[in-house]
Amino acid sequence: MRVDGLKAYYQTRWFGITREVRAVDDITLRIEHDEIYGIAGESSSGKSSLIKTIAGAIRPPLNVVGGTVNFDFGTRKVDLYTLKPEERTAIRWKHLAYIMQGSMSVLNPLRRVRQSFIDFAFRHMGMPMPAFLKAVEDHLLRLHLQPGVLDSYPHELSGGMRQRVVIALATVCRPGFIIADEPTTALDVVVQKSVLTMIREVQREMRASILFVTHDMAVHANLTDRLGIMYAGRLVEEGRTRDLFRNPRHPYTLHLIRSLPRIGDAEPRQGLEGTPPNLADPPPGCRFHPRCPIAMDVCRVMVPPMQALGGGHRVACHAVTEGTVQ
Amino acid sequence: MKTYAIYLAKRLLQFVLVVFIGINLTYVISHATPIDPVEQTISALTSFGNTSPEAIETMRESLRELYGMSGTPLEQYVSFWSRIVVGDFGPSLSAFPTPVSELILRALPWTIGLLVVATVLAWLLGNLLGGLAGYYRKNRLLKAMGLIAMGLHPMPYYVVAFVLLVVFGFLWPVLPISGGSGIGVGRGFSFDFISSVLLHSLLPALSLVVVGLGGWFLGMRALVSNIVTEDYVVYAELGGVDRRRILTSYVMRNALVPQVTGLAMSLGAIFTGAIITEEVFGYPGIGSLLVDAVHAGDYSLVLGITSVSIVAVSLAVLVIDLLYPLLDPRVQVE
Amino acid sequence: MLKIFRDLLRFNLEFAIGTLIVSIIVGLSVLSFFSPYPPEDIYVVAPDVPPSWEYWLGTTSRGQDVFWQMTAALRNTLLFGIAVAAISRVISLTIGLVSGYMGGMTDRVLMSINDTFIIIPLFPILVLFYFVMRDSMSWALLALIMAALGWAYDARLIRSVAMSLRTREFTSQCIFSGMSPRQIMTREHLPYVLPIVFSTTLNNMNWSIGMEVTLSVLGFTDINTPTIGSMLYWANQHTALVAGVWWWIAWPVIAVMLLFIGLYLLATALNEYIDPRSRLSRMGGAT
Amino acid sequence: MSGADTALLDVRGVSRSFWTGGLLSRRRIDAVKDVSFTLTDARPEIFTIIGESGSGKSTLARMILNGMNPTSGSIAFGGEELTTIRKTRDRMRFMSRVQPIFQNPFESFNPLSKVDRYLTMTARNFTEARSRAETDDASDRALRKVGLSLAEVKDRFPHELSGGQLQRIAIARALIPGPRLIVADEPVSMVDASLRVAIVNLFKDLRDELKVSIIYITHDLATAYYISDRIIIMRKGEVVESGDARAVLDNPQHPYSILLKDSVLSPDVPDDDEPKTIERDRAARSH
Amino acid sequence: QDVISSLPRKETLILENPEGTIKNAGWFNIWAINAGGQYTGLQQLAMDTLWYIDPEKGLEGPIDNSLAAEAPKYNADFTEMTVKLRSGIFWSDGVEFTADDVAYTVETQMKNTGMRWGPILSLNVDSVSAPDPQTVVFKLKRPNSRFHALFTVRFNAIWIMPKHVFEKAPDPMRFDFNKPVSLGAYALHSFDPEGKWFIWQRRDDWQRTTLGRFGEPGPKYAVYVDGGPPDKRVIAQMNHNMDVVHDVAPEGMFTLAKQSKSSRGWFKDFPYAHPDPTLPALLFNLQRADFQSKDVRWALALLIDIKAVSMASYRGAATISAIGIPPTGTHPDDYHIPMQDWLKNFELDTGKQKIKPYDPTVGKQIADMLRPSMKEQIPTDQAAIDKSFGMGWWKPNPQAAQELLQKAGFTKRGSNWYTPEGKPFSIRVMVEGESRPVITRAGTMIAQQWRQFGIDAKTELAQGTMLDRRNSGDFDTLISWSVESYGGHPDLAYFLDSWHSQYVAPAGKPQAPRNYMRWSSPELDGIIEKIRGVGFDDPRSIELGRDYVKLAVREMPTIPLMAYNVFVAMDDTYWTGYPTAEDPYANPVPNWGNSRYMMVRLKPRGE
Ligand SMILES: Nc1ncnc2c1ncn2[C@@H]1O[C@H](COP(=O)(O)OP(=O)(O)OP(=O)(O)O)[C@@H](O)[C@H]1O
Ligand SMILES: Nc1ncnc2c1ncn2[C@@H]1O[C@H](COP(=O)(O)OP(=O)(O)OP(=O)(O)O)[C@@H](O)[C@H]1O
Ligand SMILES: [Mg+2]
Ligand SMILES: [Mg+2]
Repeated sequence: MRVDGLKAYYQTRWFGITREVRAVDDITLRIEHDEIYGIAGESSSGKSSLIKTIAGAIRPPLNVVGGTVNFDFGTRKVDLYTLKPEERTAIRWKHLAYIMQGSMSVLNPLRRVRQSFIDFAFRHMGMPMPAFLKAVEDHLLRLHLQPGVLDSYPHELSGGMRQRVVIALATVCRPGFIIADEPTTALDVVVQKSVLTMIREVQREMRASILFVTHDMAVHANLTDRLGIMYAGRLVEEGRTRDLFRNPRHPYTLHLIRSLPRIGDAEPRQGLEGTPPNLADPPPGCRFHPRCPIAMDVCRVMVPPMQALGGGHRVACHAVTEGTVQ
Repeated sequence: MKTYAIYLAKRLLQFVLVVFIGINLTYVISHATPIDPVEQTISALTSFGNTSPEAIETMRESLRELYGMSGTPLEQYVSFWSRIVVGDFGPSLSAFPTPVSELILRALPWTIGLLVVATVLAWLLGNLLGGLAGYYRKNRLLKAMGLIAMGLHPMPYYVVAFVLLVVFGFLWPVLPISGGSGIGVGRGFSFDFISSVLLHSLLPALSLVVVGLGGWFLGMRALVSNIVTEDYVVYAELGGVDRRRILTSYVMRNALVPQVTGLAMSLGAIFTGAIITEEVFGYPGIGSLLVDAVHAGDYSLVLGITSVSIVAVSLAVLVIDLLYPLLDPRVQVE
Repeated sequence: MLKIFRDLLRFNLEFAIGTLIVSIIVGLSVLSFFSPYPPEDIYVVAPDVPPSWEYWLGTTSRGQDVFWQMTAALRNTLLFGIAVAAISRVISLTIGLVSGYMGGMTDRVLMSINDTFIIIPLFPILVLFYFVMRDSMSWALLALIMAALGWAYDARLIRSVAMSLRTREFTSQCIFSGMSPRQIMTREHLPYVLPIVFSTTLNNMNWSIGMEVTLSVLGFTDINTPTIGSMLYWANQHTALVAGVWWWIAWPVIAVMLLFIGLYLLATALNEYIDPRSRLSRMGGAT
Repeated sequence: MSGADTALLDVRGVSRSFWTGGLLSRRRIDAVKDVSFTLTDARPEIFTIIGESGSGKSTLARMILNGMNPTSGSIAFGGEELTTIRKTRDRMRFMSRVQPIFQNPFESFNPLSKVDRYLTMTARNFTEARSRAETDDASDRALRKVGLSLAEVKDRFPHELSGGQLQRIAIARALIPGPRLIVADEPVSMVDASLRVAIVNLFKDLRDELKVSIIYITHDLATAYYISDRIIIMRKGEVVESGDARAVLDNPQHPYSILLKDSVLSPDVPDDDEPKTIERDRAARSH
Repeated sequence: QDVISSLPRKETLILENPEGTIKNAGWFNIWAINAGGQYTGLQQLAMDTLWYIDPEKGLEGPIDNSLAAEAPKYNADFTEMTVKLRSGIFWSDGVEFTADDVAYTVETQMKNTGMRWGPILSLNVDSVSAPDPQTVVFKLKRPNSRFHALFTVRFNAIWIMPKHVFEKAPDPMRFDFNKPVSLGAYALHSFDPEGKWFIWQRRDDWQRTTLGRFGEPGPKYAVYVDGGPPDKRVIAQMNHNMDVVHDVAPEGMFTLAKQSKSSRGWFKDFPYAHPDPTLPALLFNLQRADFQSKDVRWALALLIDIKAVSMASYRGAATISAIGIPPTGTHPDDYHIPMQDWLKNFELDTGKQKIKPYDPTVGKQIADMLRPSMKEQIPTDQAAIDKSFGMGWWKPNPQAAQELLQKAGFTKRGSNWYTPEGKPFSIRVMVEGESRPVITRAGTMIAQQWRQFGIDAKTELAQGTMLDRRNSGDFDTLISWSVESYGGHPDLAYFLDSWHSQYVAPAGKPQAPRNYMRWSSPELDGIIEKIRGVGFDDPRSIELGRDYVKLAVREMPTIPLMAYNVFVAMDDTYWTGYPTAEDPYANPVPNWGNSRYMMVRLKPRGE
């Protein structure tokens, strides 16, 4: 999958107040087959917005302002935003599945889980109903869910189970590309771990690509192959997860990783000062400069370009470019 | 199942409570009226014809005895309740000695027939069209309907009924404007009778539907336009779920839940509707019976009618409440 | 507040139309103070004159100028609606907030009463009241009774908001700031339900005015006070419709229809303003 | 203040159960089962309660804050049984010594009120401060303890402040009465990593400088390890393990504690050739 | 479309039943208390009794011996009345009518004082006997020269019960008499259980009824229907769906006259309405302090501009009367015309001056006032004007009114009047509302005129409570009638007897009918007692009647206004030969018992 120069803004006009929130601002990235690509960043840095744009799940007020999203599903290559609506619908679930943020509420509360499966997946599977249900049950079993959940209403399931049902729903058609937006927040650590394990398992099995978003760095550290860091609507750093954790180059990434407390380590740590930027009126130049400990004059006026550092590691920081950092 | 029984019991208790409060309220109000049914009867009897004053006194005594209006207020209240629990409202005072229950039973089918049918029809149509209008926001026809509904909905029912009456009964006299069936049409399961009843119910039913429809239409449309932004609808759309399926099983189905409660509430308005509809269109039924009874100072009939309507409405609400868990599996016992 | 009003006016067509209509009506009712003769008087002008230059809206069979009659009627009708709305708002706010905040037994008792009021058939009760009060059923008394009967539904609405407010963290924060329940209800929760109160006010006015019109037309109120309902009452008394004095009926009906539509539009616009979700769906068709 | 050996908070065998469920399935939930612990006044500490979600942490916190009665067992604060604290005066006295901090900084303040109102109200209700100047002064002093000042906060609405600021204002407010105990229920779960550290650092300062005991409720083992002195681990309402925080977390004994610790994903990436935890699990599973 | 599909319209007469919807339609026992409808055709077509008296001329004179073969015969001291009955009269079930039926009627009701005429019969009758099938003898408990009036239909009377039917009922009070057996020329055909219509069919043996003497009744079917509100009745007649409308608002009548060629009223032209022998008046509650002085009452009378009241209430279509006798039937000849001179010379002392308040030209003034808009519809002939609009009335005289009020101790401060006690002089004018629109309008006008004079006057609507409040004396003033007469006969005892002070109830207690103003006057009592002593047809009773009028003018216990004009609208699309002012053979007002005489004169159109 390739994303080029993607811009998506929330454009709201409400009783005379026009606001443009630049939630996704000029983002370019690639995701290969059979890898998990993670996106991290502060709350409201535009992660969900990016993901919605990539999944084609935009609705007003979120509008795509520029850029392209291209998928390569092996058998066919598509540009999501030039596709006819019917074709887009056809691709969905068969090739491209999406796990929304807040997946607690994505299931119709008045429909049994079984019916949701039929609604979403039946027509893609091309098999008679009994066989289809069997396939679904098998799939659920793989996710350690009893077939009994099919007869439940969503509210009868615990958070973890619901989350797993949604994952099952997204993966039952074995799509080549899965987009997941914070599928494990709101789960406690024990459940979270098992869900993540499952995601990994499914991915490996299907050799699918996953775009995985969360602001929990620990999850990234353990799950993703590559990682992109977003700050205020921009991608500020990208690279192999291990490289990024070991050798973060952008001051924001650096700080993010340094501030993580660990069990067995009671070293004092420092929080990040200042407030996150308002995306309706982002600071000029590098958007991180008001909070950046090493901000220079150039940061205040010029947007730093993405700089390749080798090994797929890219960063957008004047300091790195000029070598003032490390 | 046990919890359902507890719920049932609680709901029943509430039902009894509401009925009890309601009937007491009407008892108190109706007994506070200065109208004395005996005097009322005497006035009616003597306003024509020659009756001497002494004769009136004799008559007053006989009537007082006949109407059973003796005893202290407390005794009357107790005997009222002891009779009412077995469904005996006593004889009507203005149609003595015909029992109140007989009068009510005669009137009830008309009211129920017309109003319940019209209310439910308005509900069904309004929700269907409103749901469609909320989902297909761009459809011209539905938009136009929305405008009409918007204009009609706030209108007081009387005004609408009156305008309809003028239009179809006077300016363009094609529909009967009074009565429940034609003059001289015999009762029975005959074509004549049924067609006559249907014809006579057209205008009142139309007025009820026109007014009711608008409210449901707008309510449903608003609900649906909220529901389409719910995560599960968005997700279903992203998942490429059949649009008709989304409309029916995701949008309408979920919007229906509050609307059913609304239906229960609007059943409460039936008896209000009954009075106005029946007065405007001269339709027979419980509403005109009530107005008559009030005019005649016949409080046993008034109490009978209000009690029946309170019980009926509370019962309707109760039934809908009890069915609610079927409609919405999420409902919890408090 | 003023800014919200201006924004609504500028950017919400419904609100603008509603405001326009309601201001016309209010304007008319203010004009009633300049009426050349008392509105109750009859035979002050030639009867049955159709709309003309001299009598814009015609005159009634009772020898009243429909225009001046209508201004007085609108004034009284509006005042009636406002009175009912104001009183019933106070009741529903009190009951709703207390019940929602207190919960428990208080809530259950209050809601039982509330449910009774929702369920009992209103109109028969009103008619009954008319007979108890008999002929001393004045305008103010009717307003009081209507208010006493018309709060229940809104109280439930307010209660449900208050209930959710109670579980919000800031309410606990208030408790631990040492605020008393009364302070919390009036200072912290009231602002939240005010928008609801506002938009239900308009609906309530619609309801009470409609009730008043209906009751008057059926002759169950004080017909000496000119209101839209009593105007129609008198017109019916004079078989104005079949007698061809259509202007006696048409103008008040049009006026009351406008009033209702105006109030309704205002209520919907406000509702929309309050509800954040419909704000979003306004931005462009959802599908 | 009470003597050195008086317990500040004494939780003895506290249990609490609820009835829940849908219409057709009703069941009892023992949210808290027989929990006991003691905090002493002499040695302020950060006492952490950790556990899976639904393990009864918040329920326990509410009982300590006297917002709910235990089904059995008792809680005493400063030697006084909480159940005896019912009168408004007693409650106020209790609240001046025990204060809460809530989970969601954005939710802890009424978006329609200015944030300094909470500070002022707390100052007025729990301290001697009466006049505007006095309350301002009290607020400012409290704010300075958390690295803010009244000038930054005055007349601002919650939406004008960042989550970190808001959470600090909430803490400042809790400090105004000069409490002995602060109960913080998941104060950092809604904020992102960098803010988290800032807030727990503040807790440390409170303990060390103001000698306030803190009950810190969290899911996050890492911050618990980082700041707490003692810890209890809860599961399904029961305390499964307790003791010195570092000791317990370094070397958990109870199977659940072990599972919990194992489930915590470490933000450390392993070496290139070593599989990640999740990979390990996956591999283990597929066999 | 046709209203009636099941009956041949050409043979059917449709009349309005002003009772509206009968809530207990299946009840025909008219002798029990009013459990069902009465004017559903029941009293008009199915019932019969001894005599009928017409408010107008009648078919063969105002008095018709119906079941009785001749006028009643009293003994000298009026303690016994003997009645000879007709023979050859049969009930609709074929049983012959005899004196036993009459005796049974009386005895049954005397036994059951809860029955309609039970109390009055048991008060008067000692015993009743039927010495032979054609003779009934009533022995009375005390002298009563007008006992026969109980069996004389003005509006209604004691109807004769079928002994052979009621005998079989265990309790005559709880017997519904469905289906009714009739003595009249019509028998019940069918009825609406909802009480909206009743259909009566001409008896095949109509000759064997008392109406048979006048020939065959025209309509084969007579249908009494609920007319609904006034506009619906007008619409119904315009669509030829209602042949006789009982009453509409004046405007409705004008509309019908203008728009429907086939409709007409009692008068061919203005004022259309049939004046009932009933006199709406403003009744003072004489037990209230403010109205105890006749000066106050006169003052209030002199503040009324009857022309405006006539316009406001009937749009001018009223027949005014200054005296307490309806200006209808034969009354003008007996009272109004002979008394003109007395009225013209009547003097009133205001305390400051003496005035002659009577203005004999008011009727003419009304006619003149109406003529520009009504053109040739308004008669010019003085006799016709007198008949249509009435003769004279009191001239408005605010100056005299002021003097009279001051004489009575009232004071004017600013523009408002105060009672002698210093309270604002406030008067509520009670009216009945929608059920009597013209009365309501008259009240509104009168209140306005008083208000303009500085009295706090207002109408008070007593819809549905009017009868009750009237009887219990719960009013200041009231527009209603305390005067009802025969119209076709000069005797006034019908109402006047009940004005005797012996019947006046103390304040707060219910007042027996007619003397609702609770007037007690020894002078009046004297007149009444004298009338009791003279016979029904004795010319002396007219003299005594005039004495009553003079007394009432001086005392002004009520302010007489006008005849109760009923806008009966008759449609001759299907039927011709209705009674009219030109041919006043019967009362067309269809709820009156004597409207039955109309049937024999009605002919299908085109015959
Ligand atoms: N519907 C909307 N209208 C206007 N602005 C919006 C809307 N939704 C989100 N935003 C704004 O867009 C920005 C990015 O939001 P987004 O949800 O993409 O963040 P995120 O990184 O996913 O945050 P989180 O970690 O909290 O999920 C935020 O500043 C947010 O306030
Ligand atoms: N008011 C209540 N009524 C019914 N059940 C309740 C109530 N409060 C809590 N519970 C139940 O008690 C159990 C413990 O809840 P509690 O909120 O204390 O857990 P927690 O440990 O704070 O969980 P989390 O980590 O999700 O905040 C849960 O199963 C919850 O559903
Ligand atoms: Mg997000
Ligand atoms: Mg919790």
